Amino acid sequence: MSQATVFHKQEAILKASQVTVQFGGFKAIDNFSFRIDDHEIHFLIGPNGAGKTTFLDAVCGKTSTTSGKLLFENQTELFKKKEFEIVRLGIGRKFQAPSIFTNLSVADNLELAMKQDKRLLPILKAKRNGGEESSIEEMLKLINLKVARNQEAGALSHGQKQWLEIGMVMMQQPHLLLLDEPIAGMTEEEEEKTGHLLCELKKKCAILVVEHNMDFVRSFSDKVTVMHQGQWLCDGTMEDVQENDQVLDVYLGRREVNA
Amino acid sequence: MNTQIIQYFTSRKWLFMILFAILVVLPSILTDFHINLLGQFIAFAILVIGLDLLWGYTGVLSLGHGIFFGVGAYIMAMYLTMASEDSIIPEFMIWNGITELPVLWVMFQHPAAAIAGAIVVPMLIAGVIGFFTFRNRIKDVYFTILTQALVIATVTLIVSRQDITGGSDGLTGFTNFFGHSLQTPSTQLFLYYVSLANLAIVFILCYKLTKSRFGKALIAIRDQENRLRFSGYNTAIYKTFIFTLSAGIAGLAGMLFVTQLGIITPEEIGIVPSIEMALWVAIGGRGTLVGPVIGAILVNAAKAGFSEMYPEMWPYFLGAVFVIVVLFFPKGLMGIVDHFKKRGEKDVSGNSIPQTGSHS
Amino acid sequence: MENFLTQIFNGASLGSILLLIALGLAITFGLMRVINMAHGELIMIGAYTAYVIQLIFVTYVPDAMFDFYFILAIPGAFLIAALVGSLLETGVIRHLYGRPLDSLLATFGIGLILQQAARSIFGAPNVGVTNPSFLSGSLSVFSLELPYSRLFILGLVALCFTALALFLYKTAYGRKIRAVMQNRDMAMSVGISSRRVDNLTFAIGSGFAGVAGVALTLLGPIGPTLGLTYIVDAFMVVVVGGVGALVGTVAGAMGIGVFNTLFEYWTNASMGKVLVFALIILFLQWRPSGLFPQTSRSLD
Amino acid sequence: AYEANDESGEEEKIPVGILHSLSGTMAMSETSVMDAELMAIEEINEAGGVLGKELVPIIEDGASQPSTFSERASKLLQQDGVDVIFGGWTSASRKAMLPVLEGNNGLLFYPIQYEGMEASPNIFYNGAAPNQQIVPAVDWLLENKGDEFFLLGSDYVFPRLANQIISAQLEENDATLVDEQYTPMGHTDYNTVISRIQESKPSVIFNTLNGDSNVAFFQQLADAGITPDDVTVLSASVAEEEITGIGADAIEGHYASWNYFQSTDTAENEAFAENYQEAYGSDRVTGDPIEAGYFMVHLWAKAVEEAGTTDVDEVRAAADGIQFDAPNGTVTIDGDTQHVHKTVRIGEVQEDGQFEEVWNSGKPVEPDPYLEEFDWASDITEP
Amino acid sequence: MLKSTNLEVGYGESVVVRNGSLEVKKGQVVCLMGRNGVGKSTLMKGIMGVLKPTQGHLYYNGESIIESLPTKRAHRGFGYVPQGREIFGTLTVQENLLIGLESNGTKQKTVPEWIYDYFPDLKEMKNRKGGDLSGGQQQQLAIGRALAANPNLLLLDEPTEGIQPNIVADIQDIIENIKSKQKDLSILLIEQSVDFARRIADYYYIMDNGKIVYEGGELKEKDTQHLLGI
Ligand SMILES: Nc1ncnc2c1ncn2[C@@H]1O[C@H](COP(=O)(O)OP(=O)(O)OP(=O)(O)O)[C@@H](O)[C@H]1O
Ligand SMILES: Nc1ncnc2c1ncn2[C@@H]1O[C@H](COP(=O)(O)OP(=O)(O)OP(=O)(O)O)[C@@H](O)[C@H]1O
Ligand SMILES: NC(N)=O
Ligand SMILES: [Mg+2]
Ligand SMILES: [Mg+2]
Repeated sequence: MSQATVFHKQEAILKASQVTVQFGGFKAIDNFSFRIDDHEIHFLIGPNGAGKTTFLDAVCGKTSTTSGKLLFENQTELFKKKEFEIVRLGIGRKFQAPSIFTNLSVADNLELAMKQDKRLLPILKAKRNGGEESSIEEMLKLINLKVARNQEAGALSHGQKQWLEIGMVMMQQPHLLLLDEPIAGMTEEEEEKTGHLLCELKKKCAILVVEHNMDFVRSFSDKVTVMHQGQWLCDGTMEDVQENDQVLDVYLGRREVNA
Repeated sequence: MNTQIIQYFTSRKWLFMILFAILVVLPSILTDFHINLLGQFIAFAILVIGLDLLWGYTGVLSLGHGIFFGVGAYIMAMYLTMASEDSIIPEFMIWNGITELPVLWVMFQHPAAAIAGAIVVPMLIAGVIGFFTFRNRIKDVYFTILTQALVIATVTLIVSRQDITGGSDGLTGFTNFFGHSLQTPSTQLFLYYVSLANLAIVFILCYKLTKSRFGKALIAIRDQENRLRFSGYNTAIYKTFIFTLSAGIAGLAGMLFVTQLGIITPEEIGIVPSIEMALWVAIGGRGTLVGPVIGAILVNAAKAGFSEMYPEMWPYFLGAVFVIVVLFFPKGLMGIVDHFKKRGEKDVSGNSIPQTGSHS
Repeated sequence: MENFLTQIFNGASLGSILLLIALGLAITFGLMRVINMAHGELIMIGAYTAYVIQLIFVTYVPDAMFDFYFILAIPGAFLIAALVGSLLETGVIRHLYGRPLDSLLATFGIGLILQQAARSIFGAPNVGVTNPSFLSGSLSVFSLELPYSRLFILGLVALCFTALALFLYKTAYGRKIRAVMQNRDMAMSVGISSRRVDNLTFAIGSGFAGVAGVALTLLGPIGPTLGLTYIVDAFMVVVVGGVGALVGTVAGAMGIGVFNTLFEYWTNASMGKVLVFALIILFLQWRPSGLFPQTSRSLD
Repeated sequence: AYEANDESGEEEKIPVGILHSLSGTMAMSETSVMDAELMAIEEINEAGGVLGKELVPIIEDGASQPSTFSERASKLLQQDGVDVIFGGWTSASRKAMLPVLEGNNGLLFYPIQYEGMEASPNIFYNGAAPNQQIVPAVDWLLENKGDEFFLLGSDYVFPRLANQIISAQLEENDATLVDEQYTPMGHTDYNTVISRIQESKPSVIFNTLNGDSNVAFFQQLADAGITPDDVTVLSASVAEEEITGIGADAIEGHYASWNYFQSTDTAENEAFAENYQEAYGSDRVTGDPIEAGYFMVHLWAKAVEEAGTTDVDEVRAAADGIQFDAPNGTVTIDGDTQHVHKTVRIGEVQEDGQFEEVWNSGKPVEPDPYLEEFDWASDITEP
Repeated sequence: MLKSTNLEVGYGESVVVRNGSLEVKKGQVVCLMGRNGVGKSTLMKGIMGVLKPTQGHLYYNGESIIESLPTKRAHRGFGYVPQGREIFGTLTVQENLLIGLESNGTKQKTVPEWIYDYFPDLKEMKNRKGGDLSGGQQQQLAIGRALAANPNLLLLDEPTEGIQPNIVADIQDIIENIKSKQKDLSILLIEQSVDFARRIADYYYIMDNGKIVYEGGELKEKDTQHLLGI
């Protein structure tokens, strides 16, 4: 069970103020403000279509924000930055539907994702060295794909692809990790494993997770923010949040809590 | 045992070496005419290596490589024309009322400048176009069509500025090549081997490139460009680089082609030739490097052979070949090779160690 | 001013021809994602159909009725081209869904074969189709001369487009077509016969190419390589408009038509052509997926 | 296709090359010329061949690509050992074959009217040089139709050079050049050009458009309500075959300049046209390039008979003064330029699609490919 | 109602499922479980016909359907919610539902109100393109599409993936509701959540490594734990 961190002792790693994202006339995110601190597992929850994925998209540069501010590590404005620049700043993203390089081997997937100088010239000259080799091996073990190391990633099952993508994002050694429904399609055992992995990881970075599995949120969250219709609804620990009437109405349902 | 040998010799590297050896000895049994013809096909084979890097590995299909090939050829042809002309400007310019050699021509009067230009100018063009195009995320078929637009614009421009380009007649009639007559068999044999040497060098360099981490990045771009971007790669630069490189290779090929054929016209670099180049890659087998090389040589040889034997029927043959290859051998000729290789592998793993042992 | 109006009419008229040649491609390429390089040859087939129907009329029908050949040629060419398209789909295209670049290759080969077949059947020299007398001459509006043949093409394309748009977007069958083009396996899983839909859709796209062929007989002679002249233009139109967007195709055709005419008027025909293609390249920098992009939220 | 002779038959047969585009965009024009050439070969063979030997045509496809012409020409000369090639159409194809011909010392008999400024020892030019078509046509127009010229051509070498010549000639005659327009090959939308014609109101359009474009141009001109009464169009590349495509009503009353029309009234032509239609179909028409393709084979055969061998150098030497009674009248090879003396004709298109001759030069005109006889042309031919 | 014996299903040359024998009786809810990558989805694709089984038999109401296309199976009352949603992205929400409605081969003009009652979000978004929806909305749409034609056999591949908790609960209700109205509806469900499975399933199959390794009317803790990865 997690310790709720109520007070902001450290600097925020990401601070969003009054972010709005609009598609045509529709505001998928509406004046949303948010902060996440370092070494924190922060869950973003809310009904389908609340704007959670869109918010992650906005942070990592996939969708452009219509207005508002996104300040990373108190110094860098993310607005208008290119995806790869944002990644190089230290933000890693896992997508909702697994996204991997289907024609490369599992190990090669990790090799490309690994933290390294990713500009053209260094990559042209790069050779896999011993250190890199062992960190790939380590990761393979961690994500349980050791036997599949030389297999084409396209032939993995849905769940294995999820793991591979998590592995790839971890290889980037981000300061802020964005995970969109990481445990979808995983067995309970693997959920558990993922959770512990997150706890391990938060020693090194901040983690923002979108998830609908409340057991998981309950077990591993430091803090929870609830979004609804593009707006901030409430935040706090999971215990706080599930007391909130509105959250019960629009999201959790009464039964879930009673059960 | 037998199958192991098959496997070994059907690896990409070995296939190329076998092909190379054949190409080294072939001239001793071919007529002068066929040596020259084969030399031209080797120029095409060089071109498709670059095209395969771009299409087969990176997944970016250019149907505009005729232009880069053409720029290389035209630049070389400018030099060759000047080296062969007695007057200070080419004859066709005189009729077009040009009295002074255009700057474009002055630049490439020196052979070294022409050779460098034939490679660098296509790269510059590709670099600029690629930079903006890839940065603006023009991709897939949009990119492909853009390259076709480039072809049409360039070819129309070349034709309409016949005062400096020779128009639809193109550039031809050059006889002198570094003091030797271009028509003599010995010069042509020399050019054949020069082309072959270039083929080997380009192949080895590109082969190494595909085996490197950069090569994996190219495949990653093809598979899932966005994921690579979100892994911190500026994929636009990578694509620009490979596009530029393949344009340079095309320019080199064009240069070797024009010295051997002795003519370059807009017709050789237009829409249809540009599409045909992609066909050679596909027939050989995308993403295999050696496949396209074989494809370029075989398709052109078949085309020449068919059209000799059945001048009025050969389009049927050629068309049918394209359809059949795509339908029945979707991975091209290399797909057939791999098929045999797989069978070999199965036999091998059946009675010895399994393939997927891990290293640690 | 009057001059400007003339140019605008000329532009719209060129645009209408571009639209007609691209309309079939908007289906086979835009919706079905088949890079059909034989589209030009389907246009050619339509044109030769008009020629054959004309020959039949010359031989068997009284002179006074001659002009009716043209009325018959339009549905005739649609059917013949659709039939060829249907055979093509069954024999080749069907095996290439989801492999657009392979379809490019195979259809290029088919184009070669069809061209040579036309040469074998009709001979290499061009053949002429006599325009029906009711389409010669022009309509004077104020001081503008609007040739009947051009007005006819404008009308024809408006008709074709409207029919197609209604069919695709307002009927259940059109909905099924769009579903199949999105995801064949899933479409089958919701009870749609993907095979039949694919075949019919490709046939319809091919049929429109045939209609374009008939219209082209009003503009020039027809020969085995007729299609080569138009194939790239047709792709440009679809791409500039946005692959998969029918309205985009209209906008693309009209845009290219008007700009081409204006550029040509300001410079000359060759430079006009150079400029319009340069403009297309620049335009794509600004709108990388055409005027009406078919966006989707998925990662790619 | 025809096989090259095997060893044993070599004594009795003479291989000759036929090299035209049988595929691609030029096939539509070139195949008819090839038909005429094959007809001439057959006639010669029926009459006992050349030097008592049968001619065997080896047909190759230039595929509308200059490089293919070059490559196929090499093949014919080097592999098949022919001494002569009948072929080519576009200037680009001729220029592509030229270095090959010179390098291998082969002969080309070229059938099409062209822009001049060329005299290769390895080519015999059987079409009109500019002074045998364009220059007299301009003179005739100035005299009969007016002096405000609009020049329209396809964007390639022949029209551009032809128009330079015309411009110089107009200047010499104090006539006006109101506009000069080029359209890319295969262009079919002439609305803008027609707008320009309507604005500049010329009395004459000198048309050097090629192929398909002519059909589009004339039909659209007619649709725009511009009749021969408003402006006369004289074409340099519209023969009977093109008229079939255009439709006679759209071009009736306009003119063309050639050395031969299907309607040319000679006994030779009567036989030629009849044989041609018998061989290839009654719906086929003849025309200037077709006729040139036909007579040039005969010219070569006569030169070979004269030389007693097919050897290129000896045939070249024997060719000067060789005559043949061609359908267009007597043609004579000029040994210096390797062009032919031929009669110039101007015809008006009739409603049946045939030409009615309105003027001819009376006697064969001597070829002058560099326009040396014309002072006003010196700016074009020399820097 | 549905019975498969020894189905062998795979991708190209690689065989994934080797012994796909299971049965779904009329009116039964059967749950297919197992760890990631054991071949659950692959087997379901074989049953729907999206993948063509290379061996084995498949009977529906006693009739062999192994040769019939998915189209035919849909006409006979199969409703399928695939993993990964696979909604038609360029069609609007309403059009997606209409397609589903017609999947039994009939012609329908309007989406019945009850579907929108189940998923009110979809009503609000009925003119939005399916591809623009959020992940969970798409999943709801995929379920709505499959339910629309009143299928006799529902194939659900992890249907609750990505759906918000209260709607997950609703989906249980929906299934129960439909089952109470349509007694002979059979359901084959793939589910990772043991809780969810227990709540609605009558019978269980567990797969491992491409084979069915357990079947029974209840999930016995110690037999199944390691197979399910709990
Ligand atoms: N390109 C777009 N055009 C129109 N609407 C869009 C677009 N992208 C997203 N939306 C809408 O924005 C809203 C927010 O979507 P988003 O994917 O962020 O939701 P989410 O919170 O991640 O939901 P879920 O939990 O279901 O994944 C949804 O209603 C969706 O339909
Ligand atoms: N498209 C494919 N091509 C080749 N092999 C595949 C493909 N999809 C899946 N596989 C292989 O089939 C096996 C079974 O995959 P499947 O998707 O059926 O698993 P699953 O049991 O549904 O797993 P999950 O719970 O992760 O969805 C996987 O291990 C994978 O290796
Ligand atoms: N020589 C010509 N007419 O091109
Ligand atoms: Mg989401
Ligand atoms: Mg699955």
